[in-house]
Amino acid sequence: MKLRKLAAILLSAVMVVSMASVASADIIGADVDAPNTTKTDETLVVTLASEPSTLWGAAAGQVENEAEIIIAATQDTLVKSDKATGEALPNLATEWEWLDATHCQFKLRDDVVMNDGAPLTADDVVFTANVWKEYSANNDTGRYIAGAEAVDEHTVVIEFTTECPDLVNMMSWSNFGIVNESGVEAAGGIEACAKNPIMGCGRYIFKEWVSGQSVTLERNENYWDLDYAGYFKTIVVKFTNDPAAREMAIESGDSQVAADMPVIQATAYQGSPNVNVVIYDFGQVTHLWYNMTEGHPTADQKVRQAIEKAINYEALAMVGTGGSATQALGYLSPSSPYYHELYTLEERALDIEGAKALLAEAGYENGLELTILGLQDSVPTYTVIQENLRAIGITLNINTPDTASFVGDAFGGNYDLIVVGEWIPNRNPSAYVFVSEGQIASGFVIGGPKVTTPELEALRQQIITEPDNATANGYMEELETIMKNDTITTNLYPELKAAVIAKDLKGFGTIERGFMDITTLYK
Amino acid sequence: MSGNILSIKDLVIHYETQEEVVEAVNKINLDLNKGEILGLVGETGAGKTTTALGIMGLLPPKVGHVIQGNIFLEGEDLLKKSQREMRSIRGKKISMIFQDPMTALNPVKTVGDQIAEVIRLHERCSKAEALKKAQDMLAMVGIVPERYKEYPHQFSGGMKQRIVIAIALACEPELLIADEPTTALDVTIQAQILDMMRKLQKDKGTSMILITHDLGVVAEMCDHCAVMYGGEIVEYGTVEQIFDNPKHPYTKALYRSIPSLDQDVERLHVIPGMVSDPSNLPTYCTFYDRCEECNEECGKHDPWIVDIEPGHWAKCFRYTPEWTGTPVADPAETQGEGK
Amino acid sequence: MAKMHTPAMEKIERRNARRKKPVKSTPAYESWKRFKRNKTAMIGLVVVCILILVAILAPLIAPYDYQTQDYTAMLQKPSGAHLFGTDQFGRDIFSRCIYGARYSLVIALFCTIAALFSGGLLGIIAGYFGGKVDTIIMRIMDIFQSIPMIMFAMCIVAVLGNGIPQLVCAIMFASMPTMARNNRAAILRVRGSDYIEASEAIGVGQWKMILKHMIPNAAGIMIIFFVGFLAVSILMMSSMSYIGVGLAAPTPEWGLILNDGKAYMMTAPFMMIFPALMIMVTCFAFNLLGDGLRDAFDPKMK
Amino acid sequence: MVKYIIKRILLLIPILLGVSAIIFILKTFTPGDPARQILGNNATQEQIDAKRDELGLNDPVPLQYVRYIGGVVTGDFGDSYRTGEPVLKEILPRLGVSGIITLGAVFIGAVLGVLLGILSALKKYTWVDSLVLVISMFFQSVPEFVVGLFLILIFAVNLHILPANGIETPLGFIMPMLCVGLASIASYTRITRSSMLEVMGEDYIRTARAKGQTEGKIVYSHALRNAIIPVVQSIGTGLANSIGGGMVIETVFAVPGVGKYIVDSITQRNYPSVLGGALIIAFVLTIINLLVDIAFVIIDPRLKTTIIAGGAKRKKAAKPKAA
Repeated sequence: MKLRKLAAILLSAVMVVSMASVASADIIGADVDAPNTTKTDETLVVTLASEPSTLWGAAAGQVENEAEIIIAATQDTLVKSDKATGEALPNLATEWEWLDATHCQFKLRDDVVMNDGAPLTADDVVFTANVWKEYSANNDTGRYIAGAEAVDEHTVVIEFTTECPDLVNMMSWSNFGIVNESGVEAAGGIEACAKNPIMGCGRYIFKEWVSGQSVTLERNENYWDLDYAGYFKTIVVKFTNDPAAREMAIESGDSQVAADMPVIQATAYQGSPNVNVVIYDFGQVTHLWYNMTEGHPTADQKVRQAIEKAINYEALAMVGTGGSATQALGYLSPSSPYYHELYTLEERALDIEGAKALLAEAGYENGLELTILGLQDSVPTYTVIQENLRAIGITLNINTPDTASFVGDAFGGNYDLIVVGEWIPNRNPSAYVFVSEGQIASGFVIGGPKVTTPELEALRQQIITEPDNATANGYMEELETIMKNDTITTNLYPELKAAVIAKDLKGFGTIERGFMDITTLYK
Repeated sequence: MSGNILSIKDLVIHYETQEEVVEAVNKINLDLNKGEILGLVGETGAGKTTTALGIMGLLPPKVGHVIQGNIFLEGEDLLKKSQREMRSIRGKKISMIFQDPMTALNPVKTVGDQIAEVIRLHERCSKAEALKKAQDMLAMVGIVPERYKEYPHQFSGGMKQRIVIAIALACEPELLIADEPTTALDVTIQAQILDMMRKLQKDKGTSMILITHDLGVVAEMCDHCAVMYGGEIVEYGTVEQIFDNPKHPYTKALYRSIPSLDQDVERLHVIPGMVSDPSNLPTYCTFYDRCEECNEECGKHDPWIVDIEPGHWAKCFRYTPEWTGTPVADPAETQGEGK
Repeated sequence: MAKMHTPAMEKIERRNARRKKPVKSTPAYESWKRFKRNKTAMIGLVVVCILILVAILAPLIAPYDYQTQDYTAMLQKPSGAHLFGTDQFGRDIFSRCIYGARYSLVIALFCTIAALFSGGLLGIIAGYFGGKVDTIIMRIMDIFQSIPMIMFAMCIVAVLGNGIPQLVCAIMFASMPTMARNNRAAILRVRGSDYIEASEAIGVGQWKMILKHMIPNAAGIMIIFFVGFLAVSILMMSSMSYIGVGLAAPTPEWGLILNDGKAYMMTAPFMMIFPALMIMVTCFAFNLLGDGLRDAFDPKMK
Repeated sequence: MVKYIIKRILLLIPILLGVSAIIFILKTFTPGDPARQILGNNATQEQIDAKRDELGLNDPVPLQYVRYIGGVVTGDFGDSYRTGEPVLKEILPRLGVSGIITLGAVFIGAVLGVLLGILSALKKYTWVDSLVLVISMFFQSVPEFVVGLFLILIFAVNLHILPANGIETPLGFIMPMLCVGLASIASYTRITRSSMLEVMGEDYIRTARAKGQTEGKIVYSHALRNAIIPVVQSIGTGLANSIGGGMVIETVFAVPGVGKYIVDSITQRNYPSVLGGALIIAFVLTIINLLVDIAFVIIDPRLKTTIIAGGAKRKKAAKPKAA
């Protein structure tokens, strides 16, 4: 008996330790605190999930989340975007106007000094635009840039490849950071900048990158925007894969911010008294897409409707957002200016019998086997869908391979179902990418139905090129209604992002796509 | 008591395990005079080694128990001594040689270190002095001193036994117990070792107990001889008395089983029956079942020690005055028809 | 019947009087007697038997089905209704752990059998034939040892997807070097003994030699590795689920439940503690059993 | 001695060839295209094909293999697809980190294991023996990452004495070492215990007792030196396993070790790094096995005379012995 008693004592001791820290803490959204005003010599430690392969995405044709978070702090963009309305706000460019459908002229500020001391001139913007065009031709950074030319010292005209009034807003994305040629040469040329991005005129300057361990940034003392004050003198960005370990680093005081935490896990940490959990909406809704290419049972609309009737949307939202949000009734997030409520709660009610009947009509009385493709972190939501479909006789196999195989399968359409979100902050050319004929043809769309209709494509073009927002909004509603009626996709729940920050930290802000802004934090 | 260095009084040793109790040594009495060699003879399982281990205090812990009796070494009873005192005696006053030289030395330490170890344990001297003395001991036992740095596996069986002897005699002990020192060696090496032991014994005047089952070795080496059977000493006397005038039936049977060169016999003489099981010894004479000269008396109670001639006694009723005696058949003819 | 009566003798006589059947002494019985005396080993054996029973009777014992989700009872603390509490989908962890016994033990058994036949067999062949065959096999084992286990697992899962056969295959490759080395040592220890030379002398064929003589004698040591490896394979399974190459979602394997619970370590520790406890108890029992068998079977341990 | 070492080093070549061959075979079966991983998700097909040609991925596998081995022989392990840095430059610092953790862990495991093993051997079949068994078995029965997370919970979160993860300060090494070390105690204890029991029954222990040697010295200077030999062997295997296998611990404690580097490279289909990592581990393994054998020879003189001295010693021993 000694043995069992010993084991029991040991384990109860451990449980007591972890139970002691259970207490409730409220959810804090992002971008709610007032901007910082004081400067100190303190150091901020931020832990991200994984180490990027390069820090200057624009020159490597890569778009890696961690790289964007870091480069957003070290480079500044022509325009900033207003989170609420999605409108472009002046930043390095004071004003801008469309000369014609594809040419836009920007007026630059004359008081901006680059990191290497040289003033910001139109030539710098031309140089940077050429880098986008040349090195990022196949992703959103370079795809729509045709060229740029300097009109005078502080005026530049950027030529775009397609007609799209909202392209200006795209200039606010962190990949569009402006650099100067002398700064890039000082850093050792375009290739070397991936490891040593000291060029730019952002709020912080890149200091050092120890491979496998950390990236260090230091405050840019002569930053042009005088009413911005960086609270922390140094920011150290570290990389820890295991979310639980990231969170504990904060509790032990080794780091202040654990970025991109899985939402479910973040809600669990709300109970801990010495951390704050920030859970926020960034305007993206998670959609369940059906592979509609023939040979897949989901090509038959009855099967898709049966699935739509079997899913318990409230439970899915509960699990997907850790209880912080309810199901999504539209294609876009309610916070988006172009939000349309497509569903009523009755339409979304659970209807097991109806679903079974539809399956029978489609010829699958004695059940059906489907596979759903996803990454490791989508397993919880997939387990709910799996259980819901089991009730109507569909066995759903969950296939969560590693990233490389996932990307291969997602491009190749090697799935029946897939859950993917789409971020549409404004009417940029890559809106509604899953039903875009061009994108599907290029074969580089992660998920989606893999087929589209000319009608949807025409509507898309109108949305992108229509200067007047209200008319465009009508077209968007039309497009989303078609998608609802043909059950091309099923909106599930608003995708949330979460971070765990130290108790005394305030000013948690975000840049595009909900990535965190590491320059606005203060105590 | 004056002349003798060791005397054992009524010693009883048992091995107690979960399943059984083995009565290894049953009330033996022994005396050993200074400078003499006592031969301890008997079949395997007669309790020879247990007696030796009892003297050395090396009985296996938790299993070997001295039930009663005492062992006087120069007047002091070893059984009363504490572990620490016994350690100072072992190797200094008494030392022991074991049977199998192949495994008696530590394979990973040099020969010189293993000899020097016993010297440094018992004499205050530096490591260098101890090694020097170890080299002398090697020379004494007939091994090239320079080889003290080598390891046991580089020596032959006979050489290893010499090293073990060197270790035993390093601190010039008063009493040396040799437990079948030459059994594991072939005959030629056996003679060399025995000569050397006798020469060393004569020079140093160490008294010695030689445990063996080889009567030839006893005849050649020993002054006195004690025959053991079933944990008891059944006959004791000088070697001449035992060899010329053996009295106890077991001793006589032992001599008969020595193959003689001049007689051509189809079958060697064998003592009938089996050695009695030490965990189930009879209360009467242990040899009764195999004895050819016994009567009902022997089967009832345990015989006591009977003096046959000064210095020579046997543990058998035959030599007691009351012996009514059955016809004394000449042991030579009665071939194996015993009780 | 003894020369002298001592208290120890009385104790034994009293015990023998109570013993009804005669004391037989075959080697197996001898080992069983020694095994019985070893308390920790007995605890191990008892726990293992309980676990096997639990695995077999899982559907009867488990109060709920391991798959049904109850969205009203998410993340509930251990209570009367849910002994081990519920996970983030409202599934009863106690039932999942009970069903988990079935998966974990069965997979562990398959992994061990696979490892024994792959690595073990190679080890036996290397041990018996020695010489060039031995060096070749051992060098191949060195090669396998330097390729990290996780790489096998990932490649196999990447090619064949998550599933039990893939997991067993991965663990088999990963454990081949250690299994081979252990079995080779077991055979070498037996190889040198006289009865092997004796049977070689009378012309016993090589394969017959291995099957009839070597394996039964080395069986004792092999059983020890077999039981020991059961514990190792359960731990390997949980590490592989940690890296994401373990089993597919709904399977209630302990390693998988443990990993789901890792996210809730701070606020719902029971989700992690009970599967960890199940793994610990099982591995504990297997290790104790293995250790007890080693003492019982190892000839030198007399 | 040198001849023996050279023979062992030469043995390394077939192993390295074997390891790279196996990985090349595994590579061809694994889905996911390295070129796409390098160029990112939205690279066009032409770019991907151009990249594959540039990297020679379209050549027949044997040709790629020969070219790779050619490079390795000249010390050029190729560049990592992901960062473009030479693979060696990325692996060596990580090898240092893994090495430190492994050495520390094996030290903790071996020292504690041997001490506990001796203790339980001397106190065989008593409560001490089973208590030691239970304690040492405890850490071997719990998955590594659970022990790791609980260590962080206790030492970093609640007691704030050790950093939760990362190795900026040397303190960061303590917990990973502890985690791996504690898990290996059980095997070292068991091996020491059984070999001690065996050695304590030998005759030379009885000879030592007959010399009047104290029990303590007998255990440490006589018995332990003989009993340590199987322990050294298992230390060798322990070192070998944890150098490459530290993936789980390196993830929990965010330590840039070799194990994690290789596994990350596999996920990113970064084959030069995978090959480089596996070859380095194979190289380190052979060196470790060689060192273990040398340690054997130093500890056990019986081997010294047969292996090292070879000719020299035998000639001298054959000199006629004194009468």
